[in-house]
Amino acid sequence: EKITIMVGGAAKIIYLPARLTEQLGYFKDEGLDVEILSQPAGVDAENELLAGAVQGVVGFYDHTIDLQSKGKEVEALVIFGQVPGEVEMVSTKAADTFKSMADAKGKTLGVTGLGSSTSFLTQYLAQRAGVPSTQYTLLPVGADNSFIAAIKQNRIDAGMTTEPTVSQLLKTGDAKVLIDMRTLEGTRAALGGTYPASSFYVQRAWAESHKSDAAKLSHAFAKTLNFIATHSAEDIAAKMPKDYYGSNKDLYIGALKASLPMFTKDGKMPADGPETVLRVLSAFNPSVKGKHIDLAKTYTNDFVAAPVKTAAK
Amino acid sequence: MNQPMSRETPAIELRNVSCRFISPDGKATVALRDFSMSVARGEFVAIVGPTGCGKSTTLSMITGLLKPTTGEVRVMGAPVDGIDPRIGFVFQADAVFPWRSVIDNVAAGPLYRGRSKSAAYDEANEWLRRVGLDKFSKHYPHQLSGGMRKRVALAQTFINRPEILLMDEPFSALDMQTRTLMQDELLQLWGGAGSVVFVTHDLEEAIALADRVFVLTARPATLKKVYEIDLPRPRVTSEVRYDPRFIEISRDIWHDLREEVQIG
Amino acid sequence: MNQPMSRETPAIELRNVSCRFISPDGKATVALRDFSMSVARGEFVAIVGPTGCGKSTTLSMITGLLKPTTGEVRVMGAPVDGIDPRIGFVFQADAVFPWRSVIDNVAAGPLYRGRSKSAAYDEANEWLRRVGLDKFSKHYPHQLSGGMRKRVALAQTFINRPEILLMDEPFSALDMQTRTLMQDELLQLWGGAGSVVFVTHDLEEAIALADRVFVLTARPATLKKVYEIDLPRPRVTSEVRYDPRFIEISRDIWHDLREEVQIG
Amino acid sequence: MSTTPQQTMPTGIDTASLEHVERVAQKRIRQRQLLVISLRIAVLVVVLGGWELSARLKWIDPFFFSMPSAIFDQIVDWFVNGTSQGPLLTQVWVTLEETGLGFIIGSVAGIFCGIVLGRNKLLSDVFSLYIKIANSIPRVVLGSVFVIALGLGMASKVALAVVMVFFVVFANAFQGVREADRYMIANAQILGASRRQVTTSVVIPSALSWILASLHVSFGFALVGAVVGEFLGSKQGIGLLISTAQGAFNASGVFAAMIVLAVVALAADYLLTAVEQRLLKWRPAAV
Amino acid sequence: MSTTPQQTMPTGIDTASLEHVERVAQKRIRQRQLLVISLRIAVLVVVLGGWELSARLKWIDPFFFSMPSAIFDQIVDWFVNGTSQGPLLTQVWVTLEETGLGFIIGSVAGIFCGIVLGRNKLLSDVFSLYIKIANSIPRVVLGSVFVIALGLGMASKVALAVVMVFFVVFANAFQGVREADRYMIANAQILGASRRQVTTSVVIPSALSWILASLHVSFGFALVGAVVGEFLGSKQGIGLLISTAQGAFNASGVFAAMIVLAVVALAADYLLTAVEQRLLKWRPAAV
Ligand SMILES: Nc1ncnc2c1ncn2[C@@H]1O[C@H](COP(=O)(O)OP(=O)(O)OP(=O)(O)O)[C@@H](O)[C@H]1O
Ligand SMILES: Nc1ncnc2c1ncn2[C@@H]1O[C@H](COP(=O)(O)OP(=O)(O)OP(=O)(O)O)[C@@H](O)[C@H]1O
Ligand SMILES: O=C([O-])O
Ligand SMILES: [Mg+2]
Ligand SMILES: [Mg+2]
Repeated sequence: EKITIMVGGAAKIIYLPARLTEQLGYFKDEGLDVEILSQPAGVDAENELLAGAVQGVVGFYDHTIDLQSKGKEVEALVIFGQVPGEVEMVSTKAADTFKSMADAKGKTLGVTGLGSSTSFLTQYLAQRAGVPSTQYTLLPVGADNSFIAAIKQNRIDAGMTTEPTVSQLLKTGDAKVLIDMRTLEGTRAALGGTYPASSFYVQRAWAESHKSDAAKLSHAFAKTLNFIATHSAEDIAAKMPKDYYGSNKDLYIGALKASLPMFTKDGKMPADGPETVLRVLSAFNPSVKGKHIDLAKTYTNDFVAAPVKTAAK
Repeated sequence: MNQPMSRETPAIELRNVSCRFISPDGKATVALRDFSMSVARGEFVAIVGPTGCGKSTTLSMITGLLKPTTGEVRVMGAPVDGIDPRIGFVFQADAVFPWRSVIDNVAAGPLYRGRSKSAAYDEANEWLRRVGLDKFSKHYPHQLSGGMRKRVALAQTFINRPEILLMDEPFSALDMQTRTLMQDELLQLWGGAGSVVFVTHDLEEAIALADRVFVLTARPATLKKVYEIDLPRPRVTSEVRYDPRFIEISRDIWHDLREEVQIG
Repeated sequence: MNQPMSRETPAIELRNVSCRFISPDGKATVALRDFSMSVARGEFVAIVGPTGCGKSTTLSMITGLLKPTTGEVRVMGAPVDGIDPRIGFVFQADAVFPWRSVIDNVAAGPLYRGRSKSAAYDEANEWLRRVGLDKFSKHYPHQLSGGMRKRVALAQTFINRPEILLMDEPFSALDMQTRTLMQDELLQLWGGAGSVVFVTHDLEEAIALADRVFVLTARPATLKKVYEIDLPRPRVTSEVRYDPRFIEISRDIWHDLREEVQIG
Repeated sequence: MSTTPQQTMPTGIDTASLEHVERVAQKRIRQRQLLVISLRIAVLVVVLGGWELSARLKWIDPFFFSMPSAIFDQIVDWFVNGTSQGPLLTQVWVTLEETGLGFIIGSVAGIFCGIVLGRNKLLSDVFSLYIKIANSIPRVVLGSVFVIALGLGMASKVALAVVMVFFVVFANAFQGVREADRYMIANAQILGASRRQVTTSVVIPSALSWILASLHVSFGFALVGAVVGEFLGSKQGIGLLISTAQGAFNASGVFAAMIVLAVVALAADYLLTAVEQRLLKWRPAAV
Repeated sequence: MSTTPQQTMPTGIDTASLEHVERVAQKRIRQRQLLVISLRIAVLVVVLGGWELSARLKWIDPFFFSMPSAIFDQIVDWFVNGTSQGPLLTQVWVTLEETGLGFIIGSVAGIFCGIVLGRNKLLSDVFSLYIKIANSIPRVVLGSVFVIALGLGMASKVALAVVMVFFVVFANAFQGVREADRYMIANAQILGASRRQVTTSVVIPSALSWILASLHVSFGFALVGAVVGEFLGSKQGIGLLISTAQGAFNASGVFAAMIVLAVVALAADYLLTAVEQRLLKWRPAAV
C-alpha cells in the first residue's frame, strides 16, 4: 500500500534526507512504496496529515508540540536535524551596529512568517539577549528570494533563514552570519541546548496501527542519515536531482557542506532536545504558553531503534 | 370559456383600457385613455392614427407583452395572462433572429411547435418562395436589405397560420409591387377564418384590406371613429382603390386624421 | 480639386461601380453591376427600385461605409475615403443613441462640431419643435414610438444642415399628415442649396420632391431609366400630386417598376 | 374610492382607479421583497445549521472546518478584544486600502487597454497575444516577483490586486468595444464626431454593461489579490490574519476572516450597483 | 487582364477587372499579415533584448530576474534532459489535464448557473448574494480547504481551477442572458417556443459572445488555479517545477516554466478562437 509523505519544500537542504532516501532507493529496499510530495508553503502539511491526505510529514519538530496543545497527537519518528539549521543573518550595512542579539533594540528583524518557527526562535534569541519583544519589529518576509530581496532593499536589518539562502547571501556579501544554528556548538550557545527541528512525523494512531511500515520508514531514513554522515557534500549532491541546485552546483555544495553538521547520525531524538523546543515555544507561542505538554508523546525512538524485521539486503 | 358560446365571444376585447408610462423626469405619458375596442372572430380590422398615438402599445397589450395600467384585455374570451401562441405578431421593429439563416428563421415556428424537421423545412421553403426569398435561404439577416428582412418576418409569422394575427406596419418597407403581392398573400392566408389587426399609415391599404377601420385620436389615444368598409369581397387590392365607395371612405378618414395631427 | 472648377464637378459621382457580397455558402450576391450615376450640386435626386435591389448599398458607398468591389465613387470631386462629415445620412434602420435622451441625440451633431452647449441646445430645441417632439425632449429612445424615433433621427441630421443629404426611406414610418409636414420641412431646409439623394418606395413622394428620379432594375441593380421631373418649384407636396404632368410621370415610372418585380 | 382632489393626473386617467391599481402593485412589490428576504434567510439557516450540526455530530471535523458558532465567537472576540495584530477594523482598513487601490488601478488600466485595443485593429493584432501570455502567469508566482521588485510594502499587494483585476476587465472592455453597433458608430462619424468623440460618446456607453459586469466580479478578485499579497509577507491585514490563524491551526479564525472579507465585498458591490443604476438609467427596466 | 474562361461569375461583373481587384485585395491582406507579424516580433525583440541587455549590464539583477538567454538554455535543457521530476512533456501534460478538467467543469457550471439565474429573477435575487460572497474568498485559502476535503490528488487542483473559472464565466453568462433582446424573446414565445426553447434558441445564442469572451480570459485562470494547487502539494506538474526552481534560486527555471505555461495557454486560446469562429459565423465581419 502506498505511503505518501509531504515535505515542506523538498528542495530545501534542511529536508534533504527525504528526497535523498528516495534517490538512494532505500524505500524500495525496505519494500515500501513511498510517494514524496512537496509543498513550499508548508503551513498546510499538518492539516493534510491530520486529514489523512498524507501519512507522514517532513517538517519542523515543534509542530508536534503545537498540535498536542490543540489535542492532536502527532509524534516524530525520525529526527533529521538536531539543530534548526537556521541562521540569523545581519545585513552587511547594519553589521557595524548589530554585533549580537543584544543590539536588536530598535531594529527590524525578518522572519518567514509571524507565528512561524523562525519568529519564535528570533523572539527567544532576543529575549535571551535581554531585549523584550516590544523593542524591535518583526517583519514577515518569506523565504528564499523574497528574503534576499528584503536584505538587499534594506527592509530588514537582520533576519532568520536557512541554507542555501545563507550561502547565497554570504557569496554576494550582502549579509553576515550573526548567530549560526547550523552547528551543535552554535545552537547550544544560542539556545542553551540542542533544538531538534527537521524531522519525520506521523499521527500516533497511524504509527500504532502501522508498526511495521513505521519501522521500515524509520530504518530507511536512518540509513540515509548514516549515508550523509559517511559521505562528502559532493557525493551527496551528486545523488540529488539537478533542479535542486539549478545552474549553481557549487553554491549548493557549499551550502550542503555548511549544513552537514546539523544532521543526526542515527535519526534519534537528542536527549535535551524536546525541552529546549518546549522552552522556546512556551515563551512565545500563545497556544502552547501555560499548557501542559507531555513531551514523551511528541516523539519516539522506538522505530529507529527497533530491530529490523525484514532481513536487510 | 365553454365551447358553445365561443362563436359569440369576440376574438379580442379591450375594455376601458388605459396605459400610462412614467418618464425619467417623473412626468406621466398616457398612451391610451379609456380605450375600448372589440374584434370579432374572422374579422379583419385596420388601425390608423397619428404617429406616437398608441397603436403599437395596443398590440403589445393584446399579446400580453405589456399590462394595461387600468382596464381589461381579453383574448378569445379569457383575460390575457402572458404570451398566447395562438397569436401571430409581426413587430414594427426587426425581431428576426440574427444567428439563424433565413430558412431557419422561417422554420422556427413549426419547429417550436413540434413539427418534424423535414415538414418544417418543406413548409419554410414554400413560404420563402411566396415572399420571393427562395434564393436567399442560406443568408443571415444582416446580409439582407431592410425590405427582405421584413419579408422574412412575414414568412415567419404566416407559416404558423395564427388564429389571431397582429401586424404593425408590416409592409411599409416594401416597394409598391411587392407590397401588393404581399397584401394578396395576406388576404389569401386570412381567407375570412382568423382575426387580423393591422396597423398601418397607408389609408388605402387599410381600406383595401379591412372589414373595419379604427381611427385613433392623437395621444392619449381614444377611439375617434370606426368605419365599416362595405366593399365586396374577394377584393383585388390593386383594383379596389378605383371603386367610388373606396374613394369616398378614403376622403372621410383622411379628413378625420388631419384633425388629429398638429405639429409645430 | 481646385476652387474654380468646383461649380462644375458633380456633388456625387459613381463610375461603373459594382458591388459584390460573398454569402456564407460561397455564392456571390451582386448588388450593383456597372452602375453609374451623378448628382449635381444643388440637385434633389430620388431613387426608386424593387426591394433588395441595392439602394441602401449605393448610399453606403457614397458615405464611405462600404467600398465598391470595382469602379469609383467620388464626392465633391474627390474619391471617397472614409466618412465625410459634409454628408448627412438618415439611415434606413434605427441609429439614434439609446443612452442619450431625445434632446441630447438631436444636439449631438452641433456638439461634435464644436458648437457651444447653449447654442447647440437652443438649436436642438428648435428642431424638436419642428418635428413635433418638444414634449419628449427628456425621453430616451426606447420610450418613443417607431415614428417618433425616426423623427429624432431626422432632426439629428437636419440640424447639421449637411451639404449632401442622403435619406433612406426616411418617412415610411410616419402617418400621412406628419409625412407631408416633414416633406415640406425637408424642401425648406434644402432650398435648392445642398444635394439630396432620397430613397423611397413611395413613387408620389419621389416625384413630388425630386428634380430627377432614378429608377433601378432588380438586383443586380443597374440604372434602368432617369426621369426629369419638370414640375415647377416651389412645390407644395400636397397639391402637386393633382398636376396632370405628375400623374403622367407617375404612370410611366409605375410601369417601369412593375416590370422589375417578379415574385413567386 | 378615495376622492382626494390634489391627486389629479397631468393627463387624467381617473384618479380613484389609478390609486387602487397603484396600491395593489405596491403591495405585490412588498410581498415579493419579503419572499426574497425570507428565502435568503432560509438558505443561510440551512447552510449554517447544516454546518453546525455536522460539526457537532462529528460528521465533519471541526478542527478543520470549525463551526458557525465558534466562528461567530471568534469574530466577536476580534471585534471586542482586537486581533494580535491590532484592532480588527485596522486590519479591514489595511486590506481594503490595498484592494481599493488595486481595483481602481486595475480596472482603469483594463478599461483603457480594452478600449484602445478594441478600437485599433493593428494594436490588438500585435498586443493581444502578449496579453494572453501575461494572463497565463500564475498570480502567486507574480506575487514573489512583485515582492522582489516592489518590496513588502503596500505596493506589492496593490500590484497583485491589479493583475487579478486587469485581465477580466480588459477582456470585457475589449469585447464590449467590439460589440458596439457599427451603424451607431457610423452615425456618430457622420454627425461630425472625431475618433475620440466616437469613443467617448458611442463606444464607451455601449460597452458599459460589459465593463460593469466585469467590475462586479473583479472586486472580489482584487480582494483575493490583496490577501494573497499579504500571505507573502506583511505586518497587517486580513491575509495575515488568515495565515496566522492557519499557522495556529485555528480554523475558526480562518473562516472568521473570510466572513469579514465577504462583508467588505458585499459593501463594495452595493456601492457598485448604485453607480451602475445611475449610469444605465437610460435602459428599459428589466422584466 | 487574364481571360481564363472557367472564372465566370454566377452573375457576372466582368471577370478581368474582378480578378485584378481580388489580386489587389489579397496582396493588401498579405502585406498586413506581414506587418502584424513583424510588429509582433519587433515587440518581442525589444522586450527580450531590453531584458537581456539590462541583465547583462546589471541594471536588473539576473539573480532575481534571470535573462532570456539563460531561460532559453533552461527550456532546452529540460526538453533534452528532462526535469528532475521526469520529462518536461509529462509535467505539461499533468498540469494541462488539471487545467482542462477544471476549465471544462468551471465553465459548464458557470454557464449553467449564469443562465439559470439570469432567466429566473427569484433565484437570482436569492442566490446572487451568496455567489458574491463565495467570489470574495481567497483562492489560496480555498486551496487548503480543498486539499483537506478532497485529498492531494488531481481532484483538489481541478477544484481550484474550477473556482478560478466559475465566477468569471458565471458573471458574463448571467449578464449576457439579461442583455438578450426582449423583443427577440417575445418573438420566439409568440412563434410557439417553450421556456426551454427560448433559452436554447434565443437566450444562449445572444449571450454567446459574452460567454466566449469570458472563456478566453478564464482559461488562463484555470491554469493559474492548477498551478496554485500544485504549490499546495504535488509530485509533478509545472507548479512544482516553479516551486523547486524558486527554492534553488533558479530564476531561469521559474521564468522558463512560465513560458511553458504561456505556450499552453496560447495553444488553448487558438483552439478556442477556432470554435468561436464556427459558433459566431452568423455575425457581420468586424471592420
Ligand atoms: N416605455 C415607455 N416609456 C414611456 N413612454 C412610452 C414607452 N413606450 C411607449 N411610450 C409612449 O407611448 C406613446 C405611444 O407609443 P406607440 O409606440 O404605441 O405609438 P404608435 O402609435 O405605435 O406610433 P408609431 O406610428 O410611430 O409607431 C408614445 O407617445 C410613446 O412616447
Ligand atoms: N453584407 C452582405 N452580405 C451579403 N449580401 C448583402 C450584404 N448586404 C447587402 N446584401 C445584398 O445586397 C442586396 C442589396 O441590398 P440593399 O440593402 O442595398 O437593398 P435595398 O435596395 O436598400 O432594399 P430595400 O428597399 O429592401 O431596403 C440584397 O440582395 C442583399 O441581400
Ligand atoms: O491566484 C490566486 O491565488 O487566486
Ligand atoms: Mg408603432
Ligand atoms: Mg434599403
